[in-house]
Order: sequence, then structure tokens, then C-alpha cells
Amino acid sequence: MIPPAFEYLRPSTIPEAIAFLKQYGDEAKILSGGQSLIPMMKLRLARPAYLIDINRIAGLSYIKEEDGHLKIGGLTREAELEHSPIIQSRFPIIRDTAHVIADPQVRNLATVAGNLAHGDPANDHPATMLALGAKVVTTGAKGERVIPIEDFFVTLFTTALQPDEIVTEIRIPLPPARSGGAYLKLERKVGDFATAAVAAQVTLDGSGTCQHVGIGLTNVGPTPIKARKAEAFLRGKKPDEATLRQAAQLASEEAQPSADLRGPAEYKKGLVKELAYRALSRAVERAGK
Amino acid sequence: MAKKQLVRVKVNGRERQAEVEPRLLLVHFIREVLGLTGTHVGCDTSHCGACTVVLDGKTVKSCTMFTPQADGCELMTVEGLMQDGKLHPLQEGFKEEHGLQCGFCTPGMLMSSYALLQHNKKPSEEDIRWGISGNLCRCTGYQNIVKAVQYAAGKMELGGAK
Amino acid sequence: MALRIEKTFQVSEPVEKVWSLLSDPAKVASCVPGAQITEKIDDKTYKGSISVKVGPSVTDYKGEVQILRLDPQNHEVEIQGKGQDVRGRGSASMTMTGKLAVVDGGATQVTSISEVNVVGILAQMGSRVITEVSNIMFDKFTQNFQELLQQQPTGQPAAVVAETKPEPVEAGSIAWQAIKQMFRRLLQAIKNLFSGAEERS
Amino acid sequence: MQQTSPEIGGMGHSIKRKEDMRFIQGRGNYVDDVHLPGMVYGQMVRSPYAHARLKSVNTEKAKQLTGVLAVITGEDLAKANLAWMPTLYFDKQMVLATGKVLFQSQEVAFVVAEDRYTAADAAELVEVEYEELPVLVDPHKATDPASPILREDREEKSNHIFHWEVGDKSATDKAFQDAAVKANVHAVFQRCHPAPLETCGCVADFNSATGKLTIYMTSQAPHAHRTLFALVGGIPEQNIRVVSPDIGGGFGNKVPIYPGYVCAVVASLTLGRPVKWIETRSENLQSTGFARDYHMTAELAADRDGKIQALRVKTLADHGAFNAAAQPSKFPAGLFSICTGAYDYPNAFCEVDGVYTNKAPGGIAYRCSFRVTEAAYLIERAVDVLALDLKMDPVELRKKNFIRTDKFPYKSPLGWSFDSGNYEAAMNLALAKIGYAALRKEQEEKRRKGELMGLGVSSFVEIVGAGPAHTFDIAGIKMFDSAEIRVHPTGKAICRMGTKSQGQGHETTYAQIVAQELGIPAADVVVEEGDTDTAPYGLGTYASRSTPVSGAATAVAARKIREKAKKIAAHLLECSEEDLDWEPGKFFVKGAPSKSKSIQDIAFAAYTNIPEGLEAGLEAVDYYDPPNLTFPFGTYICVVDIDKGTGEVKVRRFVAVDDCGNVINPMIVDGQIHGGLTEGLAIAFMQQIDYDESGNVQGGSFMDYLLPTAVETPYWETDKTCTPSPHHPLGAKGVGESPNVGSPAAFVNAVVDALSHLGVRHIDMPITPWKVWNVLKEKGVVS
Repeated sequence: MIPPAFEYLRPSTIPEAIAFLKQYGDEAKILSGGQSLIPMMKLRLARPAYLIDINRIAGLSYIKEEDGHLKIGGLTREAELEHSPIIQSRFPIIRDTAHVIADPQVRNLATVAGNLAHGDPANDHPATMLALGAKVVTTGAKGERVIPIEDFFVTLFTTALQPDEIVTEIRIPLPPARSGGAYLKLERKVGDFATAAVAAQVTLDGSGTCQHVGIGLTNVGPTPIKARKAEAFLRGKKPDEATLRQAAQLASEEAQPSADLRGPAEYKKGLVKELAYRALSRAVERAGK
Repeated sequence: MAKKQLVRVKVNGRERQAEVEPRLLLVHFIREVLGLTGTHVGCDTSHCGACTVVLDGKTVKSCTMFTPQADGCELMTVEGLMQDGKLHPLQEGFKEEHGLQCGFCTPGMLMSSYALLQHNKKPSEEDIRWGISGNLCRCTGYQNIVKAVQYAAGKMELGGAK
Repeated sequence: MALRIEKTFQVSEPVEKVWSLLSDPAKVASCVPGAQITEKIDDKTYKGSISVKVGPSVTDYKGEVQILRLDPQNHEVEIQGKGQDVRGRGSASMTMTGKLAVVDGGATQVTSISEVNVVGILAQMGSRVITEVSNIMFDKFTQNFQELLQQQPTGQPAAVVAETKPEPVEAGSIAWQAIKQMFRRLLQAIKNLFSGAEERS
Repeated sequence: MQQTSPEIGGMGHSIKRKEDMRFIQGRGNYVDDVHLPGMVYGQMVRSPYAHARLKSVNTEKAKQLTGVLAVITGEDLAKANLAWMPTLYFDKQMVLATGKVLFQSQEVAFVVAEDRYTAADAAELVEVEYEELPVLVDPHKATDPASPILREDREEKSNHIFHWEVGDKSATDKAFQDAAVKANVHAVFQRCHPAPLETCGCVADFNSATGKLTIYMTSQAPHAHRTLFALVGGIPEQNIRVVSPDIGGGFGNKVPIYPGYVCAVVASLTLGRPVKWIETRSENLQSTGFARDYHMTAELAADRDGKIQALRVKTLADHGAFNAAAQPSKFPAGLFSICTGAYDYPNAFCEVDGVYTNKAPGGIAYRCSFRVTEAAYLIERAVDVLALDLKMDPVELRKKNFIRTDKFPYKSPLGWSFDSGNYEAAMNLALAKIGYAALRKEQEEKRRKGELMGLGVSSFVEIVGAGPAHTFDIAGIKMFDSAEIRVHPTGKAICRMGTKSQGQGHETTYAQIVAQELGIPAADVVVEEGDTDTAPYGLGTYASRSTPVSGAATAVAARKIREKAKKIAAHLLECSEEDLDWEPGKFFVKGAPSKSKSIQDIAFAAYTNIPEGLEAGLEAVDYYDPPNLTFPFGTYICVVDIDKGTGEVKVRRFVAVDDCGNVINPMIVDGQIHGGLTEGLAIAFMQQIDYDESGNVQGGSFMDYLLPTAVETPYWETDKTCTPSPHHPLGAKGVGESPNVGSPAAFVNAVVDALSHLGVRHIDMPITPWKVWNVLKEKGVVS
């Protein structure tokens, strides 16, 4: 309940923040939304000597369409995504996702960037970003890097983010016409991790065939999972029920869940199969509109 | 001992300032430094929402924020709801519709409902249930809290209270 | 919480060569990342302390590593590691049994059966990821073991390893890596749990 | 009963709650809001192990930290003979561990520092050396020779605590031999925790100048706690004042005395400064009074036509490391013998064995009158299983076996005398309200389409309001309760009770009772509880006893006042008492209503114009000893839809028809029912305190101990029938716990009903999506 003592640093620019990171190394921790770090510190499972509060760095909070991409700033809060008109109209899948993250108070502080940088397979945005083929923009001592999302998640709680880097932007290619996506999550209650969740994004061509397919899985493996087999299977096919069921089956085979209080591994695989089918169906339906 | 931080906040319209240890949780600053004990602590993992306050117009869990993070911000707690001796329509609603029993979750519920009504003047029952989904209540089963918020929404539409 | 992790893999090396490795706790333990030995109790027992520091998460452990059983006839070895969190918040222990079997063509099948038990706050808060973490850890172990095996010139007896004077500390510190690594992974996991009951950033 | 005007606001008026004004302004006064000059803070050091030898406790480093005032260990307490304290049920419990620890998060040391933050830092510096011991978590293994003996302090070297049985075994066994049909169910009522939103805590303030110890604490029973502090601590009782300020929910969690309270008191006595101790949520879930953990088997014997002939119940009770059940001393399994339910049959036999395990102590009554929830759940499950075996509609089977109205007062085969009931009326209202027949049709059609929908019925009977003093006592103190009413000269009044509200609205409902009996507007009546220096002695609020006992005391005290008022009225109206009639608020001369004196006039006269020979003042006290318990009942019907793909259960509708006799405040009663149903929902589908094989608590924080939010909670449809209690002065019965007692069976019965055509007879709570999915998989519904 009571966190250990730490020194508080409040940079007002990115270079300042990175300088602090270099200076204090792994003694320091970035404080962005703080909605996972602070509870950890309160239970004294985390005890950084320095907290670098980046919340006062200007110009990192935005949602905009620019040169073929949707760009989300590194300090953009979940609540901002949830209520953004662009998101609601063009990226219902992101709205779906933001809406089921934690609870309203947490979403007012929590950031998308942190949700990704955390590298937790149970977080919701990773699957969605995998489905959307997003890119993570990081800024560090050596300058800016643009990392394709499928290269971002290394292993459990480990990402491609370097110790002296900060996630400054997320870029999502604007989907062509006749695209749609959906995120479906089963949680024990509002605010819980997903028992399992599936993100699906599809683009249909004129004949109603799946041109592009993106499928991401939440909390069913050591990292967020891109269901490549299912994607490949569906590409070039008409998304009728039988086909979607088969794709869902493939997706569930790509899941590698382990048992916990949310249920046994077999159940979670079954859940992926069902949620994948439903998410794909909704994505196709939205793409048709 | 970590370097103390000077924190200036506007609390319920009043400027307050104090030198605090960086690790001081906002909820302890509010309760023990400012002496505003309406904001409560009900858990240690950021689930219950009893500590909910409005920070620059948005609800936050004050048990999951360090006090220096609020420096320069405007803070509203349950004690700030009443305006010139008049109950806020939400306070009235909670009383009229029996939206509270033990009263421990009530300040947090009021803050979440307040923020909800700020950006959604006519919330549906579902909107309200999702709007207070970050606040746990053990007594009411939420049903009368929903009614209380609807009561306030109606009242505010007529009376134009904020 | 208790876990049982079984890993089986084949190596092309002859069983005696593999045994020379498997019967050497120092070598076995070197297959998982490192730690500090403070004291050698006897040929089979080491005392040590571990300061596990992962991101913002720091925990200090004290404990013991012990060879419980060494059976050259059947090519079986049993090693146990135990550690207590000095902040009094729990303990973790691991008992690993290694077995060898000859398979056709002179290759060797290695089986490791490990019982991991975690007690205290990590087990309370960590059930979500402990299984995951342990699996990753033992995959890493088998991988390292195979690599180490390839580095060994064929037919070199374990005794020779002794000549290259493995300071108890040396040996111990390697032996300690197994446990340290386990705690490291667990703590990393626990730390991250607090994306919490909710995922936050 | 005479109807009062809305202005007076007696029985039956939904007047708004008097207590709300302070709460909606954030001006409540909970324990953590108590701030005294010079106050310091206590923090527990707890065991990470479920079972371990305590080798050493080194407090040096902690003591060296600036701001640390004291570190208390079990050894320190042992010197003062305070290392152990009695539980409320013939056992003792370690205050701070000595020798060994018996459950994870057990109290080992108590750090006191100038502020919370320093105390938390210091707690980490206390070095404790443990030697881990084999752990016993499975109650079924408690008596295995192979299992470790947990309680070395006890004479009896066994983990078995008690065997208790009631009923006629041989007659019951015979009935089973002769029975045409036998049904049985094994049901585990999982360990859960009341988890009131405010955790437990206290501020102990010993004034060395006056020798007075004031303890502000989260207590549902302040008077009993004062006496126990006096007996255990050896402090003269007149020098102890226990104050229960506003309480943020109790649900049974705040009945026992916990080590934290004792340590705070010891620290304050030692330091001469006020010491505050407030639990964290995790500490609350992991170490304070849990509930349930009953492993039950019920068998029903019946005729082919469904007439029940006998019930046989065998139960294993897991009490954790200490038997800290808070219940009447003659009842080791509480009032579990209410398990015969709403049904009329001649034979029953019930036995319960209690055992120790390496788990947190307790066995408290979680929104329930001592194991009544377990009993109601068991019989309502068993009846449904019997209906399945008989291929009979569960409603028809219940109606066939209900105790008929002409049989009240009904003597149950396990010895209770049910005061009054009309079970069929409540059932019929519930059936009509939900449209039972139509729903059954819908279910048939759905089944043909392969969709899963279920209807769950629960016709529960409660036993509350303990209790007659000849049978009921807690730790020896008889279970009467009290009320004291003083009417001021201007006709306003103050009442004080031995109970303590935790959100039930006593400040409003007790005032309504006074309004009903004296005609003084409820608005003019102040109700005070929880200060042992001012309130009359009582056993406190739990087991739905406030209205049945203190409520009755209030009515009787008011009637004593009315008797005296009548004398004064006669004096003022210059007539004889016989000539007077009463209507709420005034006495008037028979046949001449204009010749009257209001209660306010009379109150004024009681201090200004007293008749010869009558003593001044207008007040009365009553210590009420109920002649019997009360037996609230009702029928709940739940409709669920099951998502075959995910195993999710959706509660589509829930109708609750309650009968709690005469109602004091319908608004408050509905609120109580909404809350209780929500807790029932949580127990049926979400809440569980589980332990892994090493004794690690699973569900020890709100991360995994799942409390429903507004999103998971359905809309509750409520209604009432009214069958007054014949022996209660107001005909009231108490209601706070009915929904929590009656609803779990309705939820589970609904889920099982949805799957019964697949051959499913029972699923243990909490019914999670994966459990349902597993069943569907077994039955080949999902591939």
C-alpha cells in the first residue's frame, strides 16, 4: 500500500528524458500513465530509485491522419482514443479495444504507448496493432527508430525497446475502402485481463474476397500472437461462415495458452476459436458497410 | 530521504500548496495534508475506485498517482460538489433514490457520475453502468445508483446545474 | 505454487560424454544465468545470496544449492536449489532430476524433470505467469545445455574440468545461476502483472 | 397496526435516510478519518508461509529507522500473557506468532512509527527466520495420519475440532431404507470473504492521565468487544470506551476481534499515544474472518409422487488455523440445522465435523445468520436434484412439500419452531411475476434449436434474530438487545441502541419505530449507536438481529413511555386513563376527539406539570429477550442464457419475492435486497478465496477476488408478500440477509436447469465460464 521512496524527475523535453535514462540506467523508470507501475510500487514489487515523469513533455498527445497513416502520440490516453471521432468512424477495432481496457479512471491516465511498451501478452492493444500492421516509433539517444509491430514483441514482458528509448508514436496505415475490424475480449469482469481476446481486421475487394487479413491474439502465449496461418488461409477467400470457422480453427491452433485462474489451456484455445470466428464475422460485416 | 517537491494545486476552487515527499500518494495528500477525508481508500490494487477524484476534468484514482503528478492541476473532491450551500443534483439524486447505504463508496461514485454527466447529458442505463464500472459498491447492487444518476441528469437538464 | 516441468531432447554425443556434463553441478547450473556464492559448505552444498534486479524490481534472496543424488550407473543426478527473500516475503525452490538414455546410433536422450515451488507474494500475485515463465526458463536451459555440450571436446573426462581449478565460488556461482534466473524471470513476471488486474501503461 | 401520516413517518413509509446528508457531502466519520493529536501508526509484519517454524524475529534494523517508536513481537506479548487471545468460539488465536505460523499472512510482528510511510518502511526491516513445514490445505486430509498436526498448543493432538449432530438418526436411516426414491448431491460452498469496502481498523487511545482507554474501531458489536477487552486485557471495564464510528460495510467481517486491534491497544498502553492501525485490502482478504468453506452432502428420501420423507446431511467444515467462528456458543455449526428448508417431512439427521487447516481463521456469518446460507443453498440444490430424478418440475415438487400455512407454528424435525409462513403465496407471486409457464415453453423451443436457457427456483427459509437468551449467547453473553428512548421537553427524542448500523439505515428505521409507537415525527428523533459510554448494552448488528431484537426493544420502550404519557394526558385532560384513546401522536377523550393532548404537550408536561406521585421525565429503556427467532422466507426465480461458444452465463431476469413480515421502510428493504442479491450473484459466479497446495492464497487481492461491477450486475425485480411474525411486537422479521441466503441456489439451479437435459445434476460455485465450457465439452456440445 505504501511505495518505497524515490527521487522524482520531471523532464519537459524528450532529449531531457533520454538524458535522465542514460544517466540513471536501470535505476530509473519512466512514469507515463503509471497505472501498472504505481500499483507495483505500492506492493513493493517495484522500487525504482528514480521516476522520470514524462507527462509534462509537450506535443506527445495527438490522434491525427497524416501521409497515409493514423498517428497516435506517445502520451495519448486510452480515454482519448475511446472518444475520438476519427477512431470511432475509421477504426472501430481500436474503439472496441480501448473500451475494454481496465476502467474509466484508469483509461483517463493509461497510454497506448505504455500498453505496447509493457510487452505484456495480456494487454489488449498489442493484438489489435498486430491485426492493423502498426509501426512503433521510438526515440532514443541514437535518434528515431520505426519498428514494425511484428518485430516489437520479443518475449514475455520484453520488447525491442532499448533501455534509453521512449515510445513516441504509433503509426497505423490507413485501411483502404471496404475494410473493417473488431476486437472481442472475454474477461471475468470489467477491469480484468482477457481470459482470451481476438483482434481481426479485414479488407474486401470488389468481389467480396478477403484481400488483406490481420489477426492478433491476446493472453494466449508468452507474447501477443499474430495468427499468420489463419491470416494466410483467409487471404484470397470469400469469407463465408465455413471459411471463417476454418480460419478460427487455425487461429486457435496458433495459440499457446497456459492455465491460470482464468481457466485451463484447452478452454482458452476453444475460446480463441470462438472469439476469432465472431471477431472475423464482425470485421467482415463492418467491411461490407 | 528523497528530495521534497513543492506542489501547488487548486482544490475545490481554493489554491493549496505543500512540500511533500515524492512518493506521497495523492489520496494521502488529499486526506492527511489537506484534511479532506471524503475521499476514501478501499483497496491496494487500484480496483475499487473509492479514491476517485476529478483532476483537470477527468476522473482518476488518487491512490494510483503520486502527489507531484498533480502539481499545477485543478482538483475536485466530493467536498467540492455542493455549491453555495446547495446540494448538487447528484447528491440530491443519491439521497432521493437511496443510492447509498454504508456510504463508503459514495464519494467516488459521485465523482465518477459527475464526470460522466459532464460529457454525456442523457446517459442510458448502460452508459451509466459502464461509467461507474471503475467504482465498486458492496451494498446497493448499483440499481439505485443508476436511478440516482438518471435523477440528476433529469434535474440538470431542467435546472442547468453543472 | 508447484510446477512440474519435463524437458526431453536428443544429442548426438555419446552418453558418457553427456554424463560428464550432467554429473557436474557446476556445468549443469551454468546452463542458466548467474548469481553469487558466499560460501562452500561441502562438495555437495553451497551457500549464496542473490540480488535480483529486474527493471524497477529488486529482490534479495539467500539460500542453498545441493546435489541430492548422483548415480553414475543409471546416469541420474538430482540437484536442489532453495532461496528465501530477505525481505521475508517468500521463497522459491527447485529440484531438478537429470536422466540419460542411450538411443540408437550412439546418440543420447536427455530428460530433465524439474519441480519448481514458489511461496509467498510471488505465488499470490503471480499465478498468471509463473507457468509461462518457467517454461521459457527451461527451454533456455535445454538450449544452453546443448550448446555447452558442443563446446566440450569429445571424450574429455569430468576430472579434467577439475584441473582447470573450478574455484568453489566459481562453480557455486554457476550453480547459483539456475535459481537466480528463475527468480529473475518470476520477478520480471510479477512486476509486469501490475499492468495489473487491469492492463495499464 | 395504525397507519401514521407521512409527516410522522412511522412503519411502512419510504422516508429518505437521515444518515445520507453527511455521506453525500463526504462528511462521514469512518475509523481512518479519526485523527487525534500525537497519533502514530501501526503496521503488521506477516508470514509469507502457510506453515513454518518461527526460528527468530530480529527487530533491530527496524528499530533503528528514524521515526520508529516500537516493534512488538509474539515474545514481547507472551511476557504480558497476551500472545494468544480467545476467539469467539472456545478456541484461542495467536495475536502475534510464537513457535510457528499456521497460515499465509498470519500476524508476526507489529511496527509502530510516527507516520504510515515510515511504519511501512520499517516493517520491511523486521528480519524473520522461518523453517518451512508441510502444509495442510485439503480439509478431507485433515484427519489423515499422514497429515501434520497443526495445533501443538492443544491438548488433543488432532486437526479435528468438533463433531456435532442433530436429529433422529435411526428414524432417518429407516426412512431411507424404505424410500422409493433417493436423491443426493455433494455441494461445496466455497470459501469466500465478505470484503466490505472499508477494511478493518482502529485507533487505540490510552490516556495515561485518566487511565481511560478509548478504542475507535470497525466493530459490529462494540459492547461485546469492550467486555472482551476488559476480560482479556485485565483493564477495568469502566475505563474502556469502544466507539464504532461510521462503518463502511460489515457483512460479518467486523464481528470478530483481530490481532491488529489488540496490537494497537498494547502499543497505545506502552507508548501513551493514540495508535492507528488500518488494514490494507490484501491483509483484509488474507487474514480476517472468511465465510463458508462447507463441504456438504445432502440426501433426500421421497415417495414416487415426490412427497419427501427424510433428509440426511453430512458436512465437513474447514475452519482454517483457529476456530474463530463468531456464533452462538451452543451451536458449533451455527444454525445450519435450518437445512430442512421450507418443506414438511418427519425425519432429518444432520452431522457436521470441523477441522483445522493451514488457512486464515474464521467461519463468520457473511451476510447470514450463522451458516444459514450454506443450509438454504444445500436444501434448495437437493430439492432440484430430486426433481430431476423424479422428472418433475421443481416448482411442482416444492409446492407438494411446502409446510402448509395451517401448520404454523411449525416444529421442524431438527427442532426449530417456525413462527409463521405462507410459502406458496410467495412462490405463486414469483411465478406470476416472471411468467414461469411461458418461459418453460420458450426453453423447450430453445432446446430444440440447441440453445441453452435455464430457470432456477429457490424457496428459501431463514432463521434470524438470535435469539432467546435461554438458548443463545456469544462467548457467554446472552443474545438480548436493547433500546433507550428519551423524550425531551419540546417533544423531540433521542434513542440509543445496543446494535450498530453498517449501512442498514438504523438512524432512519429506528426513528420510524419511535414515530409509529409515539407519533413523534421520525424527523424529530435522533438515533445514536456505537458508543459504549452512552448506548445501552447490546450484542450488536449481525445475523439480521437489529430489527427482530433491538427493533422490538425500541417498540417496547416506546410503549412504556406511552403508558406514562397516558397518565400525564389523563392528568392534563382531567379524566381517567380509561376514558382515553390513542392515535399516533395524541391521546383524546373517547367520543370527544377535540379534547386531546399531543405527545408534545405531554412531553412538556412531563418536565413542567407532573401529576402527583409520578416521577418527572419521559424516558424508558428496554432489554428485549425475543421469545423465538423469526423466519423470513421468499421465492427467487432466475432466468439464465448460456453462451455455448464461451461458457458465459448471462442472467436475463431475476425476480425476488421476499416476505419479511411487516416492513418498516420499503425503500430501505428494497435496497437491502438489491445489495444481497448482488453478493449472491458474486458468490455464485465469481468470488472465491482458494489456496494452492503450498497454502498460497489465490484470490488475496481485488485482482483475483472478483467483486461484480455495475456492468456484471443485472437489474433486480423485487416484490413482497407479508406474513407478520406473531411474536414480534411489530410483526417484523428482518431482511438484510435473505437475498444473500436465498439467491445462490437460484443462480446455480438456473445454470444446472439449462444443462439438465445433457445429464448435468450439479456444478460447484463459483460457476465460471471455463467450468461451464468444460461441462459442454464433456457432453459433446462443443468440439
